[in-house]
Amino acid sequence: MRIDKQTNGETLIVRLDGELDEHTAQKMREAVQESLGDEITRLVLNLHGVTFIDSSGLGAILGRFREISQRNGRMCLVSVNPQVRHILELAGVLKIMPLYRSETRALEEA
Amino acid sequence: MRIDKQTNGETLIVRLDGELDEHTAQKMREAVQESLGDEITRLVLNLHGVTFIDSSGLGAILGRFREISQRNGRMCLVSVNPQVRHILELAGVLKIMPLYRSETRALEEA
Amino acid sequence: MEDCNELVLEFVSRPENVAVARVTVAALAAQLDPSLPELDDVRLAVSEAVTNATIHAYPGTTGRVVVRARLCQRRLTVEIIDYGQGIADIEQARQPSFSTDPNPERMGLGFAFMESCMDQVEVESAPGRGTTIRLIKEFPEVPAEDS
Amino acid sequence: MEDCNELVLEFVSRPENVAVARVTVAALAAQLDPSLPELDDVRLAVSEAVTNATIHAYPGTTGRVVVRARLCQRRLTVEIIDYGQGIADIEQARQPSFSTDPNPERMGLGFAFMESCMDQVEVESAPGRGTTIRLIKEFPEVPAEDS
Ligand SMILES: Nc1ncnc2c1ncn2[C@@H]1O[C@H](COP(=O)(O)OP(=O)(O)O)[C@@H](O)[C@H]1O
Ligand SMILES: Nc1ncnc2c1ncn2[C@@H]1O[C@H](COP(=O)(O)OP(=O)(O)O)[C@@H](O)[C@H]1O
Repeated sequence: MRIDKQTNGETLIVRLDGELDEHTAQKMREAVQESLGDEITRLVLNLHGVTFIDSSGLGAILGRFREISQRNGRMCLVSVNPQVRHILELAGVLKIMPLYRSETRALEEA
Repeated sequence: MRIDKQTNGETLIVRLDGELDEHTAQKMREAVQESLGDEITRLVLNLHGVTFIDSSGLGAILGRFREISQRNGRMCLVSVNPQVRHILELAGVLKIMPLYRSETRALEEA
Repeated sequence: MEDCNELVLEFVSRPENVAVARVTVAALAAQLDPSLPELDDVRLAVSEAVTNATIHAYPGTTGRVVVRARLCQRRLTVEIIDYGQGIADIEQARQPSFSTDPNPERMGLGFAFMESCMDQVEVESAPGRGTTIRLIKEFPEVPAEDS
Repeated sequence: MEDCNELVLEFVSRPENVAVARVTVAALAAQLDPSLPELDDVRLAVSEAVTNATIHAYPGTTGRVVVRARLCQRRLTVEIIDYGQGIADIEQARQPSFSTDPNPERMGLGFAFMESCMDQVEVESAPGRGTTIRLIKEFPEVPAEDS
């Protein structure tokens, strides 16, 4: 798993590359925690490079959603591949988090 | 391994997709044999989709070269990925068979 | 067993090995020329079962995990075996959203995902006697192609 | 052995299983975040050794192949074990272009490729007593990254 991060004022953008399972979810968790300063109120999780997700990956995404919601922040997802989209839908994640096609879209609308 | 074949007069174009090893080399061998009618004097082997090759794959390529040479025909290769190129170079294959960037180039020049 | 192709993979229950098990079984299943969604189903089901053997079977420690995968005609059978603490109430464990793990990020969806991906999911387990998960999937015949 | 990660893969010597072995060992090696050429080296060396166990070890029949792969720090050790006919003259077998197979498409480059891909290649074999190939490769430390 490759994890890229970028902070823009109140927005933290996290880009993931690889497979999101128990092992890499742990890395994602740590990477987000590390950069989630008090000023951050918006988390954009770009899943463009994620080729696989299971329930552990799902749990890590929902965990970040819970965390940012607790501080009254928002979270959205960007551009997911078919396998990932299928799992997010199955678990109802897309009902609680908006999904955008691109980061630009996410930054404009979220 | 996916194998596509196309016959153009005296030219047989074979396009491979996947990994060329002992198992798939056997399939390639059979597929070429099947289409190598007496009229064929030129074999264009497109390796664009080949992501891996080992000595068994190499043997199958050289075997086709030997076969087409015996009937005074020619053979060339098209567009190989870095791993494949490295192996072809290591084994000296590129000294005996021309390599082209595209099928169009191969058909013009070979 | 006439024309079956079987493999056995053995490893230690570490999170980083879940990906290895997933990839190995997917490579075996690939011999059937499955569709991409079918292959994704196999990956997901194996991932869930091996993750369970990794996080639930040996609390506070690690142990051996065995994955036995078999292709017979167009049927894939995968057994994920651990020698850990076992499951006391299997019916309850299989319920969607049920998890014994207090961690709120543990979704309790492992078994639900296995069931949605495979044709059959069998669980053999008893407290102190380890767990065997058997996943079965049929791959319908596809029209013959040059491959 | 303190912090090693080991796996064992067992399968039948069929040509279609060479890809499974290659992919499994590559997935283990991927835990070191290797470069693409390093990973290609591992794939090729494993492919050659497992192909040999498939075509040379059990002439006219099939048999068991065991692949044992171990990561210790940044060293990968892969043993490819068969219980087949063994090699009478190991030194001769390792010579580039040497093959006992009359098939002209058999290149005799298997050992040469293993050696060009790995830091060390050890062969243990005797007629009638099977063959063990040990492949060893070190992965130099890379600058730390977010991964
Ligand atoms: N291999 C196993 N060993 C012991 N307990 C298990 C095993 N697999 C599953 N379980 C039990 O079944 C429960 C439900 O599993 P699952 O549906 O995968 O959800 P989750 O893994 O998120 O808890 C687990 O919380 C655990 O108590
Ligand atoms: N596992 C094995 N069992 C028996 N003989 C083997 C084995 N591996 C290699 N050999 C012998 O060593 C020779 C050289 O092997 P190699 O360099 O891989 O070339 P090739 O496989 O093309 O013959 C083989 O022809 C064979 O006689």
